[in-house]
Amino acid sequence: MAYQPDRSQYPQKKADGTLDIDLASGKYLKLWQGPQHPGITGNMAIELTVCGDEVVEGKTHVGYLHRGFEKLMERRTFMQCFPIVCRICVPEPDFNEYCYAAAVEELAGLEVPELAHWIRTLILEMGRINSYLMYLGGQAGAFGQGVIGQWTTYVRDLMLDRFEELTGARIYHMFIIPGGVRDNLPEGFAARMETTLQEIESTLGDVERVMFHNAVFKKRAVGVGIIAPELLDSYGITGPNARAAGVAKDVRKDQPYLVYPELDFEAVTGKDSDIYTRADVRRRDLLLSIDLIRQILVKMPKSGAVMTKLPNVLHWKIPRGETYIRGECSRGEYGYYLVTDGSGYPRRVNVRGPSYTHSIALFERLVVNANISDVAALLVSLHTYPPEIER
Amino acid sequence: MKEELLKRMVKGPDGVEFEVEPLRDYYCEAGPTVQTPAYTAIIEKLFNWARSESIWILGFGTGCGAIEMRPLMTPRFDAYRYGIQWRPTPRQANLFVISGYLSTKTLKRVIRSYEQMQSPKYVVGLGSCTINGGMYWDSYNTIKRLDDYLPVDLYIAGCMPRPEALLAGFEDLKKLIRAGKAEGANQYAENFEWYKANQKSVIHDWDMPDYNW
Amino acid sequence: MVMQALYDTLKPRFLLGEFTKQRDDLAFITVEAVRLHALLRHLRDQEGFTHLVLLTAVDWLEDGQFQLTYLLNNRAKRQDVGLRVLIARDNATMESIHDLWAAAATYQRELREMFGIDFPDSPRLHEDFILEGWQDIPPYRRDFDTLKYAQENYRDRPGRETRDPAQHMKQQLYGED
Amino acid sequence: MSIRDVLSPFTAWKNLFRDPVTIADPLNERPGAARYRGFHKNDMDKCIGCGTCETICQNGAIDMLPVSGVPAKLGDSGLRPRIDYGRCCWCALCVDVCMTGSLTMSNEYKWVESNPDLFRFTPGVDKKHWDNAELGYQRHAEKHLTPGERVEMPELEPAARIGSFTEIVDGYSIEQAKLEADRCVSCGLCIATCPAHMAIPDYIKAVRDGDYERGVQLLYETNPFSQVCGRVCTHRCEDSCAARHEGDPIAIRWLKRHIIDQVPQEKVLELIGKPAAPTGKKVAIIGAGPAGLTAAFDLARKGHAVTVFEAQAAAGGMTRYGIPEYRLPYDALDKDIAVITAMGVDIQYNQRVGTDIAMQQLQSDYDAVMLAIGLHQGRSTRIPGSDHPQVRKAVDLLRQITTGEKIEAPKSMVVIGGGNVAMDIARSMARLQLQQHGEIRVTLTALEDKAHFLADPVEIKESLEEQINILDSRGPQACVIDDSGKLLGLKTWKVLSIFDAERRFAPQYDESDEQIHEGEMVVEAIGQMADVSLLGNELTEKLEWNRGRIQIDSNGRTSENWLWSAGDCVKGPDVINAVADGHRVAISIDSVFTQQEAKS
Repeated sequence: MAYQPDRSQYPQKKADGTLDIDLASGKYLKLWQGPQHPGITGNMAIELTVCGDEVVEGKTHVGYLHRGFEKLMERRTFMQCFPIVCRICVPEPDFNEYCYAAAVEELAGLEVPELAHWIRTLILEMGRINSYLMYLGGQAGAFGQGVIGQWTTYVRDLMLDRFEELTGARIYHMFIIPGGVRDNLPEGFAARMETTLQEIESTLGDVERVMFHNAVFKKRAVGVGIIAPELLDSYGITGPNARAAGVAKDVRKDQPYLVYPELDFEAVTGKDSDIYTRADVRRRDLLLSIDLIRQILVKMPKSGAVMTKLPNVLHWKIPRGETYIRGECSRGEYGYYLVTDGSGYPRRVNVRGPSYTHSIALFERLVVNANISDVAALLVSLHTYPPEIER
Repeated sequence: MKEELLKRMVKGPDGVEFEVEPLRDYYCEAGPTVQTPAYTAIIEKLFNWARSESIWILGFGTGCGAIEMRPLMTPRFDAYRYGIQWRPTPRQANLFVISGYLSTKTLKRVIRSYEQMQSPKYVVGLGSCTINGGMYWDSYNTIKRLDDYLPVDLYIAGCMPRPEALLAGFEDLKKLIRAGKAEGANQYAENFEWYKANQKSVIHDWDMPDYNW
Repeated sequence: MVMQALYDTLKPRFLLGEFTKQRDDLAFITVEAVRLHALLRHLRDQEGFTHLVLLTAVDWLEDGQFQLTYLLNNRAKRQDVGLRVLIARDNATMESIHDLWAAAATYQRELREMFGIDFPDSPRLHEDFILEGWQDIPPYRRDFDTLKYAQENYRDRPGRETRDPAQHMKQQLYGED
Repeated sequence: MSIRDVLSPFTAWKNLFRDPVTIADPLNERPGAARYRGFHKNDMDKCIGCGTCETICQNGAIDMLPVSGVPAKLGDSGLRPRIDYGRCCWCALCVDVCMTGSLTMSNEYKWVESNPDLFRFTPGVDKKHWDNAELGYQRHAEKHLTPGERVEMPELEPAARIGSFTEIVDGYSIEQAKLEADRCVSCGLCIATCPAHMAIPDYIKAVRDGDYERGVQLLYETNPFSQVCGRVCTHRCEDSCAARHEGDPIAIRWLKRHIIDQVPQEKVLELIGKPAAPTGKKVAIIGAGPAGLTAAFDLARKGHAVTVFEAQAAAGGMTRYGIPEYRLPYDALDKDIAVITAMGVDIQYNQRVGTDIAMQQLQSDYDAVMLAIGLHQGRSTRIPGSDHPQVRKAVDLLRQITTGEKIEAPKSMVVIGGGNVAMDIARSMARLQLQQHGEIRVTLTALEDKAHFLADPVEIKESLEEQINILDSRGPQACVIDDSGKLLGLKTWKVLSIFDAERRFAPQYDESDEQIHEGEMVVEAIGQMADVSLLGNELTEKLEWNRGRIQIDSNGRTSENWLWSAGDCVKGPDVINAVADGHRVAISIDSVFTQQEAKS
């Protein structure tokens, strides 16, 4: 076949609709990215079939980080599950803690003190900032801009210091416990947080100038990896990926939880739905989180109970029931489906991570006809955390 | 065995057909060998010093703990000043940091990567999971003891260990190397059969050569 | 209330089973397997439940049944509905819904691998998904014992032993009795 | 895209002029935060080895192991947690759940080893450089994971109860009992303290599960006196309860009573089952108190023919004739005894051994004899005037009340003694006073100060509620009698100390602080002794004695191989001890029978 500039004709399809890819023909090449470090946080492999420098088929391979959480939780008591859930998502573990705790509280009929709701919201927004900072570094890195990652990792570490003084740990905070949170804010926390927020804002200014107002970045990211709005429902797309397509899908607004009804904000949206827009939506969402944290620290009650009295957790039984708790994490809708059967152990826990749909079905669709050099950037732009896919 | 690893006929771009047998064609058949000190003590000492001051870590974060390596690569902790840096390929790396739990699926890739590293090479186990299974002690999909499958020079406690603890670990590793006690690669060569048997007992679909050099 | 109204309208048409209100914005409805596809299509196209939140299974080993849960979200009305479908555990098979939501194919792949539920015609259903070279029964089934599997396949580090406080005290303080 | 997009990235160069953010010495400059969950510490003195940390650890990281220098003792298993840092995830649930607050965390986080086995360590025993770290994770001031407060027992108000002998304590409802049982952490520290070593955590679990039939079975495995012990047990188990350290101990006694309250008598009999086939062996037991009847119950279930000789008209011993009805109603006691007689135990009432039937007779008619005669003789203070007829012994008065004899309550009275019997007689007499005279005037004088009272604190609290005038640290000196021979009251001196340096009883008084307590009657409640006259001279001389009590071996056997003894008469007053003793003797007698069978 003569050279065809219109690559979208490749690969051709067989009569039964499957792709006509004959590796022995010499036209196609199998290329693996990953599992180590395909440009995202966590291990995942992409099996690409390329024709020239263009991808004709991509398959996502997951399971490198599978530990079987949903199984392990079935043999742990409700309190014993609390320390392990955060491990499902390393860069933003707190949503696991919140969703799990809220699901348990709902089925057990527990009321959580007001102050705990505020602290939970605070922690979730802090986690969101961390997650976005990590993302920005990764997104820039995928286009060869290493310096952004150097900056954002530094300010993320400042936020980790705040996490450490508040929760007692840097990464796995294990702070949002069924029944409330483990403690109140330490003395002088708000002031130190403000300093950290200012540092992050200042870095974000740099990021905007160096990354977003950057000819190279725009050349690579604008118009690439467009998610058509009509795909949103079919592919279960949520979060910034959906908001960048102009749909203000944000659980914090749509089905508000915790203290979001008392905070003043609008969902951040974009309209072009390409890599650039998604990055920009996340940058602006990060600024929104900074604003939310400031609002929280002003509006929250300064003292009070942080945790409700639990029954003896060693033999805590929860009546039969099922529920679903969702929250808006930095990647989209994070949710826990919890089924109880009246025993002291969960009957079933299912964790819905947004990457589950974004990085498999959606990515496999978007990657077709992409340039090899854009694959990593595309995957990063969907904001993928593999452990939440395979758990 | 994966299709692409089977012996088959392939037609080249020039139309000529030829036989490919990937396991024989692409891999070395010889096993690992024990490297004995080749020079006088003083020169070996110098070598060990040089080795200890150029720790090149393979950029393969196998589990959660990898997230605490990122701060080390950035200005705040700046591990580069300690002679530590991260490399994208096993061929350029001499330290494999197993950053936490290993699912059997990852273990397979880890073994391949480890065997592709050049001697002398070191392994550091990071956190509870590498020592005795950690919080995944009852999981069907993660190994419990890293030293059953790879020779481990050093363990760092934590879940996960902080960047500062990692640095402390690397500093300890340097001492081991300088003392000539970081002999993991030789241990692996000496007990190759034992390691292989352990590896194969948990990797049920072994579809690669025994030694991936 | 709104959910109840929806249930009442749909009940005769789709012969719906039990209705469980969990919250004002979340209810679960039991559906027969054969009516699920039509009901999903109706909910998606007519009722605004356009977002498939998740699809997963619960193993009711004692009853010999799998419960499939299809959770749908109506963003405009801020409502969620979970459809429960009970299918026989032996040779579990369920109609695929990848034609309604493309993302469903991934869920079905996972359910095939982790529970052993078949979804005929679902794309790439039989490719390895999370596990690799798995030889035992699907691990999310209740009759799969993960601790036993771990002990049989992996070795713990030796040197662990423990005593029961009551037994130890008996031995130390009044053992002869 | 514009020229701005080309130039803007160059603003990054401003960082050339910025101070570096690098931490100069990350290995030493970065201590963990004040709340940091670092490596564990354990306060050896506070730790009681209850193993709750091991129970909650979802990683199976904690082992409970003996530690040299920490022996097992009541309330402390002597085990200490060893943590495997090959498992730990530093979630601090062990710290949160720790029953004593001994387990804490430091803010230290650096630990590197070549040998992975070294990561198993016992905090507090294996010395670590972070043992004295001041910072580190602390449990929130309020304890959240196990409830600390006891479910209050509903009981009659003082005004409602003082007029009669109606039982004061109502017993838990099912909901209350479940809540109380829920607090138990099932550590089992209590088992060793209970003389009968009852399966306490298991029967508390039965309450949690609502499985009362299982509960009854567990109770009867170790104790046929559940109605009695569920009400009046000295519950020393509760002193060993792990929950005691940071809250109230579990109400073990009330939960026992709750179980037995929930199961109808017929069901109890059904659960216990029928006794074994007759063995042809005959056992005589002297005294139908808890010790005797426990042994009788055990032996009867094994198929031996048991006859119990009781001097009184009803069974129960001190539990009937010593404990007032408002603490232990007779019908509750009767239920326990009915179960025992249902096993085929024959109780011969009004048969006083030594008077109605001779000891030698028993020896010759039975294969084994057990002496469980209790302590029914009150001790006297032997102070001047204590031989006055209005100076009475508490045990005698209590026995009279039980048998229904008419007692003329004095308008005012003084009780000597600070133990439970003193409280019992004071409160019983107060009720009679109220019934007969319409007002209460009872003074109770004890040698001990308030902090060291021998009586149960609840008894003291309730006595005070019932208007008993309790005076502590008063030593009785004389009963004051006027010239007409009428008893006026009791003279006491203030007690300075009770024991001398060698812990021998040698009270010291402040003679200047003398008081006279008005009373038409003085009741001595300072202890009881056994009436061993039934043994007869010959046997008394043959037997070995120990400080006025019959010498027994650890199985309850006396120096005469056909005679066993148990209960208060050899061990001092305590129901649960008597029950434990009864079991011991039953096992001993049964094993002797088995050996005899084997020989023949």
